[in-house]
Amino acid sequence: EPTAEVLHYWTSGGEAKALKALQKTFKDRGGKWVDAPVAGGGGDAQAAVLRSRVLAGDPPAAVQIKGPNIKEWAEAGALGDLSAVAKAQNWDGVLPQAIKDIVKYDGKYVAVPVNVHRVDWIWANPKVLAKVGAKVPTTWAEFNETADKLKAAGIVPLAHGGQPWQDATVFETVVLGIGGIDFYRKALVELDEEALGSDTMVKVFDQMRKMRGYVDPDFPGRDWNLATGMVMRGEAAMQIMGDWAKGEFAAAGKKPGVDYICASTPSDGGYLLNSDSFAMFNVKGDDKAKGQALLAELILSEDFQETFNLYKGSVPARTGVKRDNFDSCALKSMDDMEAAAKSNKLLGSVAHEIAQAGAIRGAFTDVATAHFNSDMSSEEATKKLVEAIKLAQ
Amino acid sequence: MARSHGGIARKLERWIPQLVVSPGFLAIVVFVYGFIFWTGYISTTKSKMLPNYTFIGLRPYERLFQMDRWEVAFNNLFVFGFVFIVVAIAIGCLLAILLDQKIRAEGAIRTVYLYPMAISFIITGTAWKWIMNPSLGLESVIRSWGWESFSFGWTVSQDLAVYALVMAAVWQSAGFVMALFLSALRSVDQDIIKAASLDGASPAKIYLRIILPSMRPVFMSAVVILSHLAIKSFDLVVALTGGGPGYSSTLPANFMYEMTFRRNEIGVGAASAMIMLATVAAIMVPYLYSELRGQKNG
Amino acid sequence: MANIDMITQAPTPSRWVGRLLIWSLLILFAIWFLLPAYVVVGTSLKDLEEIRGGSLLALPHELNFSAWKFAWSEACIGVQCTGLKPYFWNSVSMALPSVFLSTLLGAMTGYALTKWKFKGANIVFALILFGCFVPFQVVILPMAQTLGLIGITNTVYGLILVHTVYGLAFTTLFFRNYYVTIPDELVKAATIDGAGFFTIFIRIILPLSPPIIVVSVIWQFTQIWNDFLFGASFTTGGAQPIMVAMNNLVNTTTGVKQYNVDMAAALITAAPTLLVYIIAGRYFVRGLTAGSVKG
Amino acid sequence: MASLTIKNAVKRYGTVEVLKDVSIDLQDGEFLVLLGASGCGKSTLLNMIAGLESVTGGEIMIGDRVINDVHPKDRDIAMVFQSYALYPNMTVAKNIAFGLEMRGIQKAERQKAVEGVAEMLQISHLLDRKPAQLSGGQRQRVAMGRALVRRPEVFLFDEPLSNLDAKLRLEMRTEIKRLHKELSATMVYVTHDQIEALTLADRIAILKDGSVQQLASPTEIYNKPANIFVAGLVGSPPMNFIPATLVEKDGITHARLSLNKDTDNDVIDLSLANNDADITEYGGKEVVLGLRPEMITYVNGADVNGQQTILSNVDVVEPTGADTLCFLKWGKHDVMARVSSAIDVGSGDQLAFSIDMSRASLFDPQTEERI
Amino acid sequence: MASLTIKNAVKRYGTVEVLKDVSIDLQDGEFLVLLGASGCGKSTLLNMIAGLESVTGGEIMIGDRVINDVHPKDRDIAMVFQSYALYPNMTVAKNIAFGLEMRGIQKAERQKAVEGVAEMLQISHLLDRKPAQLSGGQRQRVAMGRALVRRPEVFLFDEPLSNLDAKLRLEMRTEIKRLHKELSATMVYVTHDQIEALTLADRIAILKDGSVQQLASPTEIYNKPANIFVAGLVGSPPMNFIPATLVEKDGITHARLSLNKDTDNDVIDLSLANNDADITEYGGKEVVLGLRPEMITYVNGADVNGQQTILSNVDVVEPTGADTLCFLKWGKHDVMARVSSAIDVGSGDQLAFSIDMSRASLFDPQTEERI
Ligand SMILES: Nc1ncnc2c1ncn2[C@@H]1O[C@H](COP(=O)(O)OP(=O)(O)OP(=O)(O)O)[C@@H](O)[C@H]1O
Ligand SMILES: Nc1ncnc2c1ncn2[C@@H]1O[C@H](COP(=O)(O)OP(=O)(O)OP(=O)(O)O)[C@@H](O)[C@H]1O
Ligand SMILES: [Mg+2]
Ligand SMILES: [Mg+2]
Repeated sequence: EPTAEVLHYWTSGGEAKALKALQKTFKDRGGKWVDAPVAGGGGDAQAAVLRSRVLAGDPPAAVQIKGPNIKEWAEAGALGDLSAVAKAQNWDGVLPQAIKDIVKYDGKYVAVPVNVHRVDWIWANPKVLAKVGAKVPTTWAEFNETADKLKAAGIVPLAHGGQPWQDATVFETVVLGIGGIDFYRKALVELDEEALGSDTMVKVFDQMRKMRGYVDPDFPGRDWNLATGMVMRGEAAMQIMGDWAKGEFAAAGKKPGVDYICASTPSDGGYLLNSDSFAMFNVKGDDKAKGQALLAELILSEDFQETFNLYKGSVPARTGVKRDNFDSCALKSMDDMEAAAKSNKLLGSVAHEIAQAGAIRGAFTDVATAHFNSDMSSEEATKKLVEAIKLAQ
Repeated sequence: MARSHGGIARKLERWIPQLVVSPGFLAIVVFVYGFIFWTGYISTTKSKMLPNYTFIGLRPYERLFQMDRWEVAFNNLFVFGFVFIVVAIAIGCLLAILLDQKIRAEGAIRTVYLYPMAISFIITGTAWKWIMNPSLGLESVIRSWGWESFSFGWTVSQDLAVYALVMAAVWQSAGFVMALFLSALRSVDQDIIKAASLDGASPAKIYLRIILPSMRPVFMSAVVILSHLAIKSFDLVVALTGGGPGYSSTLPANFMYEMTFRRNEIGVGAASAMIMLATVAAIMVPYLYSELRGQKNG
Repeated sequence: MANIDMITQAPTPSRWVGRLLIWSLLILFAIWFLLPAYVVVGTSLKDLEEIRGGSLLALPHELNFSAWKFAWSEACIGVQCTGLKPYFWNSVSMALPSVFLSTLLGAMTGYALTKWKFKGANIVFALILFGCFVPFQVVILPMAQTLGLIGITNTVYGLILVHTVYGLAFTTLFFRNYYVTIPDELVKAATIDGAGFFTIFIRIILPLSPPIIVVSVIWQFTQIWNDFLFGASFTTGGAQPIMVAMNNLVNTTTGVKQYNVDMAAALITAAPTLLVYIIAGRYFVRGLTAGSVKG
Repeated sequence: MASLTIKNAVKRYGTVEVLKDVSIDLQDGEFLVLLGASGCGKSTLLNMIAGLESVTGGEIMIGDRVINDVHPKDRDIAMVFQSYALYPNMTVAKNIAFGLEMRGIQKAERQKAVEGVAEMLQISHLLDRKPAQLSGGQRQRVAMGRALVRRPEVFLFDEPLSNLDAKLRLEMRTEIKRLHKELSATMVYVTHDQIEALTLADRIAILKDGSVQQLASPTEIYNKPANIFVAGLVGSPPMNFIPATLVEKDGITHARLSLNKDTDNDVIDLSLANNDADITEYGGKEVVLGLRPEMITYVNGADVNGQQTILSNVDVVEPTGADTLCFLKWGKHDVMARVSSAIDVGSGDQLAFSIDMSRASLFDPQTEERI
Repeated sequence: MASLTIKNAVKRYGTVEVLKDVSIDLQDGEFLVLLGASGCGKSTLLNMIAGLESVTGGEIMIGDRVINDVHPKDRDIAMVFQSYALYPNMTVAKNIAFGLEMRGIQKAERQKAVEGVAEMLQISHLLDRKPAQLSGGQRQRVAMGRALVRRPEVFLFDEPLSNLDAKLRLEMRTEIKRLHKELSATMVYVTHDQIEALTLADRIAILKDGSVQQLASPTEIYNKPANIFVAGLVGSPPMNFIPATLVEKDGITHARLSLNKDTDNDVIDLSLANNDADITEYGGKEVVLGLRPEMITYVNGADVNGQQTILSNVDVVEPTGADTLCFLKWGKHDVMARVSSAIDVGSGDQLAFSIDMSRASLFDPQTEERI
């Protein structure tokens, strides 16, 4: 029988529920699902487990990894080939190019994408904005204006959790907004040294310094969901966070458009995506190979894509999924993604390890968080960014 | 009575102690020193995501020392280690002395002081994070009681975050130090105290000038155990500050973990591990040497 | 007891001030030590609504044990919605053999090192002792490779091996320091009486060891029960120890947090070690004196 | 100026009465030894004098000042402990100076005082060492130095020599004696070594179960023990106790020892002519005859000073260097005698041992008191 | 059957030679005492005999079997330790039976043996107790019982009495002596208490720094010590050592003591007529005169046996019960004398003390050997 051991870090709450749906389908199709959840350790625990399993010569069949890490594992020869399934299911036809770039190595499919999260969202409390007569800002200048007004009114303009990845999330949306699509691609994707050290980057850091002023003093270490709570309760006006924040609003029974507004961060039609995927490792045994194929097929099936992304708050990684049950935010995300894909404005998030693998993402995060949490000058931060990225290459 | 004492059995008997020690010793040799050696070798290779045995010399060390994050982590180890050990011993000692004053409910109080040792920081970390969070925890509570200027924002301050770690670490281990000292206090020669009070020393002076200075071995035991905790502090950072704000409160163990497993820099991670181990050895080897020496002589 | 009390003669006012000071310090520290426990317990008894709304330090409105029940038997951990219950037994079946093995091995090693001093015994001991200071993060990768080589990766035996080995440094330290205080004459007398290495160990030395066995067992049990890193790295799925399951339950990257369930789960997970400390804590303190404090 | 008076002192721990109505009166400069078995309350009494234990009842006075409630440090008392109780973390010099420092004496003065005492005790070369680096005797001297340096009015010693070996003990004993002479301070000295007690004391107080059995000079304690307990405690090898009956013979009272278990015929009569015990009430009654081993001796052939003799079977002989102990059989009685080792006595010999009845003690078998 | 022979035994720890060429030959049933200062190697030698320490050089034989490499349990030896080394977790009965059990003796037989031994040592009522519940003397007995029960050929005792108080020590000493008589086993007994050595031993071996100084009977050791070390070690109070010059006077060799630091005129001459030292080579030379305190004494008025006398100033008097120690001044020499306490001597008296020169020892001042 098809068997698959699945190593993942979706261990609790909505994520686990979503995965459970997959497991159920898998089982119904006669598969044997061996669950291997590992959360904690700051999300790194799973990475440790994966390495020790690979070193022990006993890798799990499917592993939740994403972005360039997939390529690195493939380069190390650890991943199997899903081309057969892909061909049968016409993946080439239903996946956007940006996603295909992630899950393909050397022309072969080595992983299956599960979903797409948009990272560059602003979550705003309309009632609070209304207090100062403002709307959700559409340019960074407007953002600053609104924020100043809010601040003057004694409201925290930006709810933020001071963890490195959250700092980096805000940072990349600012890079996207201030620098523009091309700059983002040059600097953060291609790691062009000139772009990284340019005046534009200095401006980005200037904006970050401003943002720092819009954040309440107690932000360091705060979990993102607590920041979301602040927006929900009206203590803060906005939060910049990926679309998983929606789950928090939903859990509290809030309605989109009424109790909260989702809007993309100011940019020129850009779209920062974060996509989860399962990479298929080289495993011995027929049953395991069959398990992998079945799993891949199910994951990209329209049904599962719908169920899963409804639970998870994200949008499907493929086209052709029924839109009826998705909420307005999700629909906007889908539309924006399609538009961005067409105009080549679809970009991978760095903070979420899509555009860059661990080392560079780490260096990038280090500088972003170091700057945000100190009074480092923008010039110095720019210099540090160049150095750190060089060092990590 | 004389029994034949045949060669092999007799010889074997002579080697029994060594034989008994050997499984444990071999395990340690392989699983500690073998692994240290392995790590040492890896730290001179171009290992990235997986171990790779291509030798590249000391390049990973160079990169390591160019990283701001490492500098911060390494310095933190000393600041954290030093302050933690000093404060934990001071508080443990104070508690022991307080408990030594014929306290009625000693057993219960002792348990209260000791229980944090039983609990992993993965568990209490969240609680401390909340308590130390200015808007959720103690600061807001005390301000709501009217003390508006009260401030306890250690975890959110670049400079104080390390001390937040210290505080939580002390919380966890002060009770243990207390237990060590308490039992030592209980074995102090009564006559010395009598002699000192005849000499006219007040109770405070007796403790400060006579009893505590004479408990050197306990201080040493406490230092050893606490430094072991300091070096292994990992969960603490993850749970309490996540290394932040920024990376101002990361410790080498966290750095090593992050490099090895998150950033696909196994070579650099191994290099940082080697530096950590060398630091430990620099402190522990002289201590062990003098300890075991001393025992031989007396 | 370093008891200075007896010297002061009559109960004077200054003595009362002293007592007052002592007690207030003691209570202050007790509050400090209990604060996290209060937060954890308090939160586990609240419902989510209350947590989102109120102060974390406020008392729960009512005692609500539903989070406990949920964490114990209903919560989903990964795709299995069984709560912590099954993992609890995993931990037990891992911890008991490891504690037993590392204690026994430590006792034997400590005994051989002190009572049958051979050439280099001190060096062997010093080398073993250094094992106390190796951060576990360092050994994960080589350990994984080694376990793979032996073929016990992803099994409870692997974990038992790992915990036994890394516990050994401590147990050896405990037992050695304790056995140093047992007079060598006992072993000499027994040797003349005709007892050999193992007979002396079993008949003479072990019966004298309960204080230090208690220390070793408590220490090892706590360490092993509370271990997350090895448990997470070397086991997966249904075989995971409770600490890992608790983490899986509590940690979420992009999901909604249920703090009351998290705290209840944490408490359930910590219950055995807490219980051990509360029940045997006194022996722990006593044995510790015997074992690790010299002079 | 520093007489020490203990008046009806009582000490109770809970309901246990550890000291019962102890009264002792010491002249200035007197050397009192407290002698008694382990647990009889010696240390307790000393601690009460020092102020380290509270006084349950009675009074303790130095000079004519009642000091029951005075803090130890204000009593002008120094104490030397059995374990020496040196401060292990301080050098010898600091150990000695600590008491002065606590009393606020200037450094220069302290140093001078320490040097003076060190010289007197011949430990000047040790001043920089820690106690752990000293031998037993040296530690003892430092402990003494710590007491001396303050020049207190009363010195207390709690078994200060019991941790030393025999040779050193002898030396230190002489030294304490010399110091006492030099300082002429009042001293109270606890021991359970009777040789120490006999050699050092001006007076000895014998304690048993918390009450004083006899308080007298060493000679008197040795020669005229107040009761069987005291007689048995003091003297080594111990006094022989032999049941006897007082009989009149030729107008002289004799102590009659019956030698045979079964008959009363086989007897020895020892004349009490020269003995000064007041035996008027005991005619014909049973008594206990106390003879110290040295009162039973053998000097080649001749009687010594016309003493009485008993023909005795020598059972076991124990040479102890200068003297030889002989275990004699007087019928059913085992008796120990002491003979100079210059004289040859062998096991199995039958010799006439002479008895010095003039120094014999008599005790009432019921009350065990001296007659 | 159980003679014990130690032939040129050497023990080295690393480069330190702890025992140097020790040879001792013991008859079956002999009682040997090893006497010496702390650290001289007594325990080491005992441990080598027991097989608890390896032998670096030489041979150890029981009967005519070389046992250097025989396992302790096969040597048929029992040992009693200073700390008793009772197994704290076993009852007294189990403690005693353990050795038998290890040798595979049946339970019933074991029990009988234990009961027999317990009766002999009068500890039958203690058989069910644990060692912690026993007094010092009782523990000592149990330790002895453990050794006795196996009826070994050789008994080893390592300072078995040093933890007991004086009284108990005396008792236990007698008991060991009695046991030795009863069992007539070979015994080696380590002590640094010379009274113990003198009273118990058939022969005494005096050790210093790992080599035997003298091996002889107690009387010989006491009366004819082989060198100054032995003379000083044995005897309490210790022997007086006085530098003297041998001079011829009236055809008889005299030991001349000079009394004054500054002049050689002020002298005392003591005749060596009755002394059996071989002084032919020492005419006119310097020697050390060794006089034990009991050889210098005072007996009311008359000379004893026509001994010589010296008019002496009594400096300090120390009554020790039966005897009184007198510290005399002979010019620049301090000398200790012993007088019966029946005689009244006071500090400051000037009396003619008689000297028993026939028993005096003479030593070569260079080699410190007996002349
Ligand atoms: N704190 C206490 N509580 C109850 N009983 C006590 C206490 N201290 C001493 N005792 C008892 O008082 C008695 C006298 O003790 P003390 O120490 O004075 O004896 P000692 O004569 O000094 O004996 P030793 O020669 O052994 O030192 C003992 O029976 C002892 O058990
Ligand atoms: N294992 C060892 N290594 C090195 N030296 C040792 C060892 N054991 C004993 N010694 C040395 O050997 C010498 C003799 O020791 P031993 O124990 O035989 O003395 P002892 O005569 O029994 O003394 P005591 O009367 O104190 O018991 C001592 O100087 C001691 O320091
Ligand atoms: Mg006492
Ligand atoms: Mg010895």
